[in-house]
Amino acid sequence: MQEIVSSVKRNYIADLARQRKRVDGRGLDQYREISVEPGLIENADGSALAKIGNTQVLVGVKLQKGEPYPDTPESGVLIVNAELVPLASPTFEPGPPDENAIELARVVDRGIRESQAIELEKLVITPGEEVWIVFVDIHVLDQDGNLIDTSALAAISALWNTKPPKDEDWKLKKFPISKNPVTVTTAKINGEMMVDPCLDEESVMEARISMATTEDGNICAIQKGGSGTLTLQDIDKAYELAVTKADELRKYVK
Amino acid sequence: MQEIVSSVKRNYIADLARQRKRVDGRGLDQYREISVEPGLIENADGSALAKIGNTQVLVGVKLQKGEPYPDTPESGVLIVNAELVPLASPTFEPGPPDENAIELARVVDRGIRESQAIELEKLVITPGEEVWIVFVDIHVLDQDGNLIDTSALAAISALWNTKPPKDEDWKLKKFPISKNPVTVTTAKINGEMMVDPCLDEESVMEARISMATTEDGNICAIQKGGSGTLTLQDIDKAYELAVTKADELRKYVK
Amino acid sequence: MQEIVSSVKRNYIADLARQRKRVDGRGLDQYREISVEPGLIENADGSALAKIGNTQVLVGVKLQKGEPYPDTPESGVLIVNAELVPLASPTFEPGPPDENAIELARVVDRGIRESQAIELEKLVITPGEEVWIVFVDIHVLDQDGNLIDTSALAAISALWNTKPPKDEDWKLKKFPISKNPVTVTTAKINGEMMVDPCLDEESVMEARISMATTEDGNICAIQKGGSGTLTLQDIDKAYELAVTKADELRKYVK
Amino acid sequence: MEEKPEKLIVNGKRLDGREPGELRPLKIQAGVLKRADGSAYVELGGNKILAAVYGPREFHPRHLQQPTTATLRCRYNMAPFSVSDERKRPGPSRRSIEISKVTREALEPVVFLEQYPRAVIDVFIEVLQADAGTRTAGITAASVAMADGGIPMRDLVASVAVGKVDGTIVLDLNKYEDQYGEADMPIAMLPRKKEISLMQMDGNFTPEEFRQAIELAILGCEKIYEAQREALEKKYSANLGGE
Amino acid sequence: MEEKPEKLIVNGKRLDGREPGELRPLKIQAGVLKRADGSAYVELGGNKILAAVYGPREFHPRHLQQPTTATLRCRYNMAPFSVSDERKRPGPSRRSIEISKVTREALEPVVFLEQYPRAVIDVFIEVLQADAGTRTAGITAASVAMADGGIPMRDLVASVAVGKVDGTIVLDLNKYEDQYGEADMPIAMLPRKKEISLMQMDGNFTPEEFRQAIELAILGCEKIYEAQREALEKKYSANLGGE
Amino acid sequence: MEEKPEKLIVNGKRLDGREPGELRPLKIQAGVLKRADGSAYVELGGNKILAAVYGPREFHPRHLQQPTTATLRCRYNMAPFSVSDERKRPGPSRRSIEISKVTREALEPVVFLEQYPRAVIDVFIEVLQADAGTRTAGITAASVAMADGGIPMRDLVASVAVGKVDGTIVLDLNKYEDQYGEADMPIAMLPRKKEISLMQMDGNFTPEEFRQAIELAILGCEKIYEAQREALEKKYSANLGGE
Repeated sequence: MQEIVSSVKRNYIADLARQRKRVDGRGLDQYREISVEPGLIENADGSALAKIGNTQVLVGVKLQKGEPYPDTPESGVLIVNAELVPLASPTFEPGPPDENAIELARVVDRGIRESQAIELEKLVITPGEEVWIVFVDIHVLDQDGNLIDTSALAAISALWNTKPPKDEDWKLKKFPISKNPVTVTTAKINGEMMVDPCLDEESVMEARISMATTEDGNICAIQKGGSGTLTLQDIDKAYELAVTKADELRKYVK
Repeated sequence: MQEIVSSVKRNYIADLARQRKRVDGRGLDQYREISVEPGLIENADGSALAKIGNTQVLVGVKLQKGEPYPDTPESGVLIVNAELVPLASPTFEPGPPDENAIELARVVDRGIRESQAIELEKLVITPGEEVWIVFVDIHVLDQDGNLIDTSALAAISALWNTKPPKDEDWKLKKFPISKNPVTVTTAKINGEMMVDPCLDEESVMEARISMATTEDGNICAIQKGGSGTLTLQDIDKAYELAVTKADELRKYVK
Repeated sequence: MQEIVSSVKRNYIADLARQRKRVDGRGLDQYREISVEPGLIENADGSALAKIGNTQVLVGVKLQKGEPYPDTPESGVLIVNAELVPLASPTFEPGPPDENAIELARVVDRGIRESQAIELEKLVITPGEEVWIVFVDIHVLDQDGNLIDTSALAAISALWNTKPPKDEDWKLKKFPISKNPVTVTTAKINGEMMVDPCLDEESVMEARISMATTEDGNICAIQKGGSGTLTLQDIDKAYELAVTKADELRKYVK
Repeated sequence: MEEKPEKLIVNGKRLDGREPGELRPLKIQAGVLKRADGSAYVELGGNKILAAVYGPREFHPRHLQQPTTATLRCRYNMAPFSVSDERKRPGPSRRSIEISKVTREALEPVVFLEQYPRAVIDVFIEVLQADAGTRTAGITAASVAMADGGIPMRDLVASVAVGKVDGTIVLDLNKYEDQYGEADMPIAMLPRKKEISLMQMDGNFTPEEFRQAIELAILGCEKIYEAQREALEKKYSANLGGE
Repeated sequence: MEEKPEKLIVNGKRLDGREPGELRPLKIQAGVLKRADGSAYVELGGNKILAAVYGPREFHPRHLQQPTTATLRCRYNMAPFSVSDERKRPGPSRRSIEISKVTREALEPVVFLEQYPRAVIDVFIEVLQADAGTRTAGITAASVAMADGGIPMRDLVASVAVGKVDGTIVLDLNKYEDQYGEADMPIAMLPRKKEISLMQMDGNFTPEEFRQAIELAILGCEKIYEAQREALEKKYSANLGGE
Repeated sequence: MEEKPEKLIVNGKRLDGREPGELRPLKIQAGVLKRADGSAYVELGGNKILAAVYGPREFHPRHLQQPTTATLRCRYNMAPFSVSDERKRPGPSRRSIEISKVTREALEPVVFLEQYPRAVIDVFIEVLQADAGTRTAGITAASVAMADGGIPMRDLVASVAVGKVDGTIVLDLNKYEDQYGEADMPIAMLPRKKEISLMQMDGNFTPEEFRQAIELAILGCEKIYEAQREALEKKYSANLGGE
């Protein structure tokens, strides 16, 4: 995700930040345009294409039978995977997931898992032997910044879009999803905290912090990124933004 | 397989082609010397060493028990693999099969599979559970051009050489092979179509087209290669050569 | 393990060798200081940290249930693996084991296996189906020369330290180890044979020969290394040193 | 995949209602991605395919650079959720590596590679949903993406499969026809000169069927070509209007 | 892993006898390896962790060099025998790759990377025995190893996890608390400026719990920091005495 | 593999009729491949082994070049169908990586590497059929291939295994002896100076057996050496006659 940035661009964006302004004219607490299109992929059990600004992420969900983890014999399995395919950015390379793809998948995974959005205990066929595996595949199509929020939004939307598979071992009426966690990423540029960094902002930010919250305002997952630091005030600010913007994002789910 | 060619060589071969001549004096419809030696590898269930000119390919067949593919529970399994080991050419590199090795294996595979040369449905032990897997391993020993025809010839010869394995689960009298598909490759150089390109010719050809045909003159597999194009006349010519030369090649099988 | 050596260092060490002297003042038949600390890793079933001079190797043993090899259905399985983690030397690279790591693991493996130190036939749970697998993991922490002897010493010490796992399928009173093979490596520098080469000596040696012997003075494994040759006299000398120094090393086991 | 239907052609019509020489519903859009230098989206029946082009750009590592020409690289990839059966494991398969190679060879003849010595042009094809004929739809998409990205080209490349089903030569096989038919022949063509840049085949063709299939493929490619040009014109006129 | 205990906090004390705000026994040693340029060994409860630093050194391949700054690389790795359950297969896992990334980002803010343009500094963390909290103990060790190796630094980085167990906010989770607790939040801090360079969290925190947890983490990091400085002083005075 | 025979030596003869100090039937041919710079084919009992040499040639990537000497690389590889039991998966195994290393170290002492600074010489050994003793037969073949390719050499390298079977020291173990014998010791020798360049061993030797085995190995290598020289002379005279 690293892009080499000219110092001109760096100074320009930092100067704007000092004036609490942004390259595309947004307020510090303002997302770019958001849209979610569920059900695009009929071959998947659930899917959604989420766009935040020019960033586009397609998520597909596949339900398959398999073995449970040995330490959770009475629970279905959630597997989140992310592919940063080179179609989406000149800096993405073909090959196995690099640290950015792995971090992205794991951050999205934790938002879903820790909020207990999916009732995994309902996805057992034979305890200890056979369970449903929920594959959540994040396919990034156009990378213009803030992949974490876009991917988390596409993932939870795809899960809400998931239909029961045609299989006699499936006994539930619907796919057991019950919560609606969303993730809000705040970037720090020149000391200022701003939500939903676009790619240019990401290329100059000191750090970012992503917080997944549930409807009750509780936090279920956090990930700080970037090679700078955050003060305690920064973290407070990020939490405040996470809760208020989550309500806004949550409307796009389903 | 790409070799950098001096423009001198390129012009020389192209000029010859315009006069309907070739570097080694052959006619456009003439193969180099062909030989097939079956049974060289006693440790294999079947084997054959095929030579076309200086090109040498050794194919070994191994029969092993294993699971059928889920979508063909009542059929044995055919697996064709090719290794372009670096012993055979200064341009081959150690490592997993590259696109040339994979294409070679898949083209040979299709010639055998689509002609239904092997009666795979006879290679079932327990339907849906256990079948015979036919491993056809293409081991290229000396690469002087036209690997596709040499490999296809070695493969079908090795299959005709295959003996029943010593195993109580084997119930057939012989290895169930019944057809004799052969593959003929025609190269286009300076607009002229000529069979069995040698390495020098491959290095300058515009395109090649390989056609596998069975005894009845029907086509069971085609693969065009190279970064040039073929006209409809070129394809007609290639088909005509494929059928007439196939009869000649077929005599070397067994 | 290759390090580029200045010709100054090379000449200095070679000159010393001609005078039957060594860089650190030892005699040709003298090891550096040796210590063994067993039981350091409580999470492992057995472990030992061995030091020879500054070289440090930690070995952990894990016992796990698994399938026997098809050709030895009535025998447990021994698997020795070595990781040359980049923490231990500026020349070690992250990634899968290279030829040096693989050779190290296989030489240590042969010393244990061929001496029949572990009574593998006692490690069967259900013949042909389930046996105990003995994982011996060599983790090199500080590479200052003679990894083979240090690793072999740590490995046999860790095996003697191995306790029965808490598992109802384990029926033996103790881990079935009964022999005490040790490996002595002798390096040839400027024609002189000397035990326990340190890193500087390894970087200039012509060849090395490692011999594993059991208490009765019999040889159970040999490995010559390096790109030079050994005369028959060199080999005689190496054997003599292997037997006398083995008695010394063996005292550190347990 | 479900049971094999008893017949694939009933009263001269195919199971999805098409005539033998009819394409599935086709939609092509140019310029659908922001980061790529050129891009296109193709829907053909249930196929949903994105193609993007990057370049000409500097080629690393340097020792792979070709001194007198640009290098074209193609990567055909399927999303894990794109198939109707089991999730596809991410990463290249033997099949996708072969398709990437023949795709590159299908596109190379139209690109003026000699204009950019030492450079590389990358073509990425992502199959978001697969429904038989992904390789030909991918080539169709890639060629529009290249034009959208301003890569200098002699012509577009139009691509479609033909095959044999219940003994009838048909255009643009669907999933059942691909699975249960008797022959499948993907073809790519340079429409202006009627030259073939991709030809693969497996199954069984008599000589007459083979010739009939090629002729039908040419007609099919001409229809594809028309849709490709429309998509590009739409994009250009939108750009002229919009900017 | 054994059965879940009924309660993790009994009479205000944790199962291992600690107060909620108490660290496990901690031991830090600097300069424990010969070949590395700097090294440290940390024991925290049952964790046994080695860290080593190599560099600044030349960065190969050259095209990865950064013209105005050194590159910091971190590799977190677990020995196959380090875990109490099944042997861990050697080689990086998705978990260890993520930990390596956040470890690097936790350490980068303190290193004067701009002093060594084009160079690379490598930090290697080997978990010899794992007992919950390996990533934070690894960062603690790495920061001492860097200081031991003479890497110019603004400050040390002290790191520890906090969490929620039976509804109580606790410092430095042990294995049971990590497994059965309600939240886990690893934090790394630059103690002088009280700035956060690592923060991850999973579980469930109310806003109040979250703030309380951060405060406890700060206290914990300060204790860690003290032990780090002692270890370095001991090493320096030993060196002064010994050489 | 079949059942273990009750005895491996009966009336002083081995199961295949050989005396303890006798080689299996041996055939060596030089110059059997067109593309390679040098090549050789060896049959020893059921072993069928090809070796080829490429180089000295330019060494890529450049940073691996050695400024004062050529680099020798060796790759020992088994064809998937070469073994009598299950098909061998293609690609290097731990065993083949170790054999490649000791093969290189067995050959290095005879090559005048210093004549080609910065260059690389590649030796490829392909086991087409395996029948015990492939590594030593491979070294024997490689050394003939190098001579055939005109690589400047001090001497040939002759290689063979010795072992202990039913308490008897024997030359050139066959498959049963390798499987059921008590010791196996592959050796490679520079015949002129009687120096050892490869020695490995596993099993159990008393000191006396060990010395006896070495002596037998020397005799064996001398026979191999003779056959190597004959093969090269035959090739040279054929060349003189033929060209």
